[in-house]
Amino acid sequence: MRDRLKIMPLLASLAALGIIATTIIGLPSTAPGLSAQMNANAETIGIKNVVTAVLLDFRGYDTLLEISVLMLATVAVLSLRVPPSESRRRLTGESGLLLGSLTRLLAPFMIVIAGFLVWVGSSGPGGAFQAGAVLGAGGILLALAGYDRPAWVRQSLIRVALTIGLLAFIAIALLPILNGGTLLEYPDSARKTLLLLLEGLLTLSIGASLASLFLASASRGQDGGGR
Amino acid sequence: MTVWLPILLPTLIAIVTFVLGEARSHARNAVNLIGAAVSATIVVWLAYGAYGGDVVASTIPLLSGIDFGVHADLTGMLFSTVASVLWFVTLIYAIGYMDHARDRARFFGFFALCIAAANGVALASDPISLFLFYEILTLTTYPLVVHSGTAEARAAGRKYLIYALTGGTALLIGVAWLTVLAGQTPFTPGGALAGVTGQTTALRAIFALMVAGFGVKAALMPLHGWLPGAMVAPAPVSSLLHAVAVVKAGVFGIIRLVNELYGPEFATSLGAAQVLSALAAISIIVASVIALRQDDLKKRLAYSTIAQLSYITLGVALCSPLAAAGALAHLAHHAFMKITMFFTAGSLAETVHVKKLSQMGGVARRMPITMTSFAVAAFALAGIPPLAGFASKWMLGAGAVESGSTWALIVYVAAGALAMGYMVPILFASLRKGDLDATGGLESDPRMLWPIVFVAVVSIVMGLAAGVPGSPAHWAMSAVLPSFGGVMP
Amino acid sequence: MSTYLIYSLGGAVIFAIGLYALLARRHLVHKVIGANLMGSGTFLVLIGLGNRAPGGTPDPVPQAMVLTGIVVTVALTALGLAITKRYFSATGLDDLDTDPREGDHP
Amino acid sequence: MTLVDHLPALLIIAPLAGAAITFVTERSVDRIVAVLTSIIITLFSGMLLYRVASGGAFRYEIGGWGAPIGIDLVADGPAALFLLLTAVVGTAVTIYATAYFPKDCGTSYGHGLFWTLWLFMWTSLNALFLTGDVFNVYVCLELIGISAVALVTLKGDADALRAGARYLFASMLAAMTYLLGVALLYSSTGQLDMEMLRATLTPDSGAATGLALMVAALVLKTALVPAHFWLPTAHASAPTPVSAALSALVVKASYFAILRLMLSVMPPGFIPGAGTLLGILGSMAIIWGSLQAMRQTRIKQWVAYSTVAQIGYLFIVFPLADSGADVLAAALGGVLLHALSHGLAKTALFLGAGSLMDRFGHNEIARMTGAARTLPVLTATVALAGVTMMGLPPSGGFGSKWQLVSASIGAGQWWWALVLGLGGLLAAAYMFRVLAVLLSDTPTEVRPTHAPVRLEWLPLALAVAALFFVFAAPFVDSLAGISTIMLHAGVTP
Repeated sequence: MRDRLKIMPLLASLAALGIIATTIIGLPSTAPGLSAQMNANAETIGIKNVVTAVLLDFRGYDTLLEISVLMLATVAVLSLRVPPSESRRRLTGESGLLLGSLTRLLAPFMIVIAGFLVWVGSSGPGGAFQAGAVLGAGGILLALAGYDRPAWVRQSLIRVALTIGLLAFIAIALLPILNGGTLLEYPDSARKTLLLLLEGLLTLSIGASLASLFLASASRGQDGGGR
Repeated sequence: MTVWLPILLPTLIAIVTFVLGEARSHARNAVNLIGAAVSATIVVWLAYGAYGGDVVASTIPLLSGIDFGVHADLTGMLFSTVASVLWFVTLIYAIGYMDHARDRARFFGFFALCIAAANGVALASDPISLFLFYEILTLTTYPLVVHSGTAEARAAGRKYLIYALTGGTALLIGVAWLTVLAGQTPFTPGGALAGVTGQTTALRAIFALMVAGFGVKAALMPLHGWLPGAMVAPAPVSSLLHAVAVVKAGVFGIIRLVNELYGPEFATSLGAAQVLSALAAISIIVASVIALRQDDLKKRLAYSTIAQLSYITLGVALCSPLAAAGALAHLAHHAFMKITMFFTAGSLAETVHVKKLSQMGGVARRMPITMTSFAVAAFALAGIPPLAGFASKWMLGAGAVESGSTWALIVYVAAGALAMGYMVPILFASLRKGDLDATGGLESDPRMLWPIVFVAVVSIVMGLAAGVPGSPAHWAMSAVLPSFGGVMP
Repeated sequence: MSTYLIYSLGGAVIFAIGLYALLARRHLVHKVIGANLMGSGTFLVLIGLGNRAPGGTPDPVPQAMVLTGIVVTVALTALGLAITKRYFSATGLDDLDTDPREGDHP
Repeated sequence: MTLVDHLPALLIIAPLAGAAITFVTERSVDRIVAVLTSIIITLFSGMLLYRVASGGAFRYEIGGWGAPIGIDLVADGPAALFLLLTAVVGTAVTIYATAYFPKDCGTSYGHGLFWTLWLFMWTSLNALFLTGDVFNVYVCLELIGISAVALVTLKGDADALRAGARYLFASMLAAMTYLLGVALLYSSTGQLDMEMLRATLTPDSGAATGLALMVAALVLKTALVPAHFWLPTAHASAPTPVSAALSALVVKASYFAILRLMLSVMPPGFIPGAGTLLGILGSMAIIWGSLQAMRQTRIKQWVAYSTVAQIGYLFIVFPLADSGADVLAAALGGVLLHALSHGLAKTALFLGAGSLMDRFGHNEIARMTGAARTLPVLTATVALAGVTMMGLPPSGGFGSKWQLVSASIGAGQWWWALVLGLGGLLAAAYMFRVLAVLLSDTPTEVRPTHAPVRLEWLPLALAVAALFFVFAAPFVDSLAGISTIMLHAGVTP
């Protein structure tokens, strides 16, 4: 069904483009923003990758809400899925030769990469989200290749995996309040270990969330799917 | 604190009545009667205090920089006493009238709430508090107008709301505008707007808005349209609310507006009082003429009420002490006279199922006491001495002459003749022979009869005792004097 | 025409294209794609304008905002696609303009 | 730092923890956790309100970094009031939901995930009322948007999905526009904290465009006419407790952000004509929403369009903002009073309407005759809530109408007073149209209900609270004074 050109939306987007472009052009060509203060403070807490410092420490509250957004989306998609009884058809039949063997090769490699990304996050580009994305992709790949969930991975365990990151974040955020600090005020001594522990658990949760975001709505469907 | 009781006590009674529900009618009747008696005594006690000169007042902070207050001054207590006493009487009548009706708990509950709001209007110490209770009165009367739930009742309710809420909005904007100009102006005899200099156009507009707001309930033509329609409500509602509480609240608002907010001299200087008096005069004449042609008894009484209310409005608008006192006295006198007639109309409808004059043949023989009471009230209304109506009309007439506008005297005299014109045919209609069904016994249910007789007798007593302190006439005189510099010209 | 202008103006264009798609296209998935385009455009504007620090190192705050924005866009897209799929399986429709059927139930 | 100092943080963490717990635990435990969480939050909100009322507004620096680096939470008068409103309405909705959603609802109602979604929404509402950082407002808006859409589509039928989809695309459009606004604002001022922004805003910078985009996005989220298209279907097809929360709280959250941006961040007249435009749109909302409400035949659509109309009142403060401090104080007190009393009354109205639908078995207003006799409590609820909608005394609606009328006359812009007066009349028109049906005497049979009594008395309690809310006006006005808005107004002449 070809969509014909609609005038009003066209005008709206052109107007938006005009306003935004003129504003951007009007901005001064050099603007330090907050980079100076951010770099200085990142030195004091000893995290070389300033973006990770901003994400997890200075504006850690944003990240806390961000994790909540991701988990909320997962819960929302879970609430929208058709009851499992109707969608018992598995995603695909037995996997073809190429997909099966490729998955067997890639899966362990992706887990190692995810671990590396978590570790390098404090100094170079990387961190919980990037690692979580890789882990999630691995999970989806396994499901597409027809590897079913092992028996011991029950529904309740998946829910725990999904929330472990958020619960850890809440616990670590509340910790400083008990001994005199404010929310999310990491004690200098344990900052590094706390952040690493937090990033690890966040990675697990983000991976689980991204995988279930895909699998929850993909595992049923009228026409596609298995033979 | 006691000054709040006339408002809180009836509200409490209403809540208890709602909670008691439909089944326990005896308990409910007891609660209402005792409660009404207690609140009537409190009101009379406060009135006695006011007569003695100590005006009890109390305020609580309400909106940004505005206090919500009540005070028991003479003017207010007269209206509140009339409303409370007649509430007690009407309760007895209503118990008889609604003997086999449905939804009585809802009826008596909202009945009590209306009286609470009416007392609030009477006691309010400044225009904002008055407006508050005035709007609550609109809300609490609506369920009573649509009580029967029939299509006709709901249509009358809708019409009532359109008039009342539009008027309410005009009043809101007027009062808010006045508050912005002059701050919170509590009612003070002789006027409270001394502080406002200039702004004459704004003050005229505010006066017009407030007259529009009060005029709806005061049935000032052309804002009277809802009153005839509201007659579809049960008789106790028509008698207490549409002859005493609701319509008098409107007129009472105009009395406060002219005597104690703008002040008689200032209102006359603005030219506003003259316009108001013209409007009132037109209403008197037109309403009386329409009343002549009404065959339905309650509709005829409704148009008579519209005319009589404008007696009061005209009296106030003449801005002379005697006329203002006459107006306030007429507020009380008319209440007792008209309630007798509405009681009678209700009793006729309930006992012999007669609603129209054409069907009233033989009623006098069947219900002699009721009809004699009606006759007494009718003659009183027409101004026959020595009955109540004559006393207040004489003061109004004298006030008209004293204020120099003799045309008002002519209007009053003409209206008196017209009143005879629409009252006497009712009496003749009842004296005609008619084929009433002779099944029922003589007279109506005693619970309906004795209240009729009581209010008729009071109409006579008020006329005779016009000069005695404590009678409405004397009470009105002493209430109004401070607004005119405390001296009889 | 310094480099930051190229990227930020490019971002603005992408935002406008996405806005048109979200408003004009009838198919729900096209609308979701449009929303993603708007997101990418905004991120490009953010990063472009974040690159004006005198010392040459880009300002970290816009980068943090973009990371958060990406996660939020992922969440919105996932929910959008889930609703689209569920609406398709419930009514066989893939756009909001045609009314599934008349009548209504509580 | 005693417990009271940590209240802003606890008010956000408590519902967030509650949401995470309810997701992990079994369904039967969920409702207990939810009720417990709502009681704790109500307690915290009360304590915060007392602290702000007695000790004045205060900032909470998350992570101890302070404004430009970290994110600050601002607990001032309006925030504390909205938090308490959210707590009261939230607790009422939670209690109502324990009776509305069956214990073992199996796969219906989104597989019993209502509680988790509801507590996530509560988290985001509290977070938005408290945040002092414009980018953080963005994340909160998304949390609200997603949880609201998920709750709207909870029933899973075609109407709910349609309404949810339309709501989601409106949210997406608003989200992206808002973020672009933040991008332009940050690029021109280099600040994200509202107080810092106020200090560095210069009229000629690109910030005006950024802020204009942000306000436009928030106007879309608040469903101000003409951007209200998504609200009626969404609020009407959601389950009853969700509809109440959406109408009473969610639209007010994005409105609160507008209040912060327009009055606290931007000096008066920063975007020329913005205040007047919002006032005009608000007036259109009042009139258009009321006219539409008069035409509705189904009770939940009727209540939803009443929300569209009532939202208009909140925008009358903006054209009055730059007419001196005392006019602003009266107008701000007025809109806060309106937001609070409308929140209570609208919750009562939606819960009452939901119970009426449950008892009558359909949602056609015309066939709900004789309700006054058979369902007196529900009829009373609708009637009393209606009094607030109409702005008649002694309701909070009257208090706000009075203060807004006085403020507009005081500011010499008397036309807003006419709009408010007309709005009250139109509200009376659509209110009494339904009340007349409920009061009519043709009896219709009513389904017996197993539902516990709280489904009827809870809405009545809220309606009565709204009915006497005018007496809370002095308290609300004093708290309106303790706000960053008045702080700046005090500064400018």
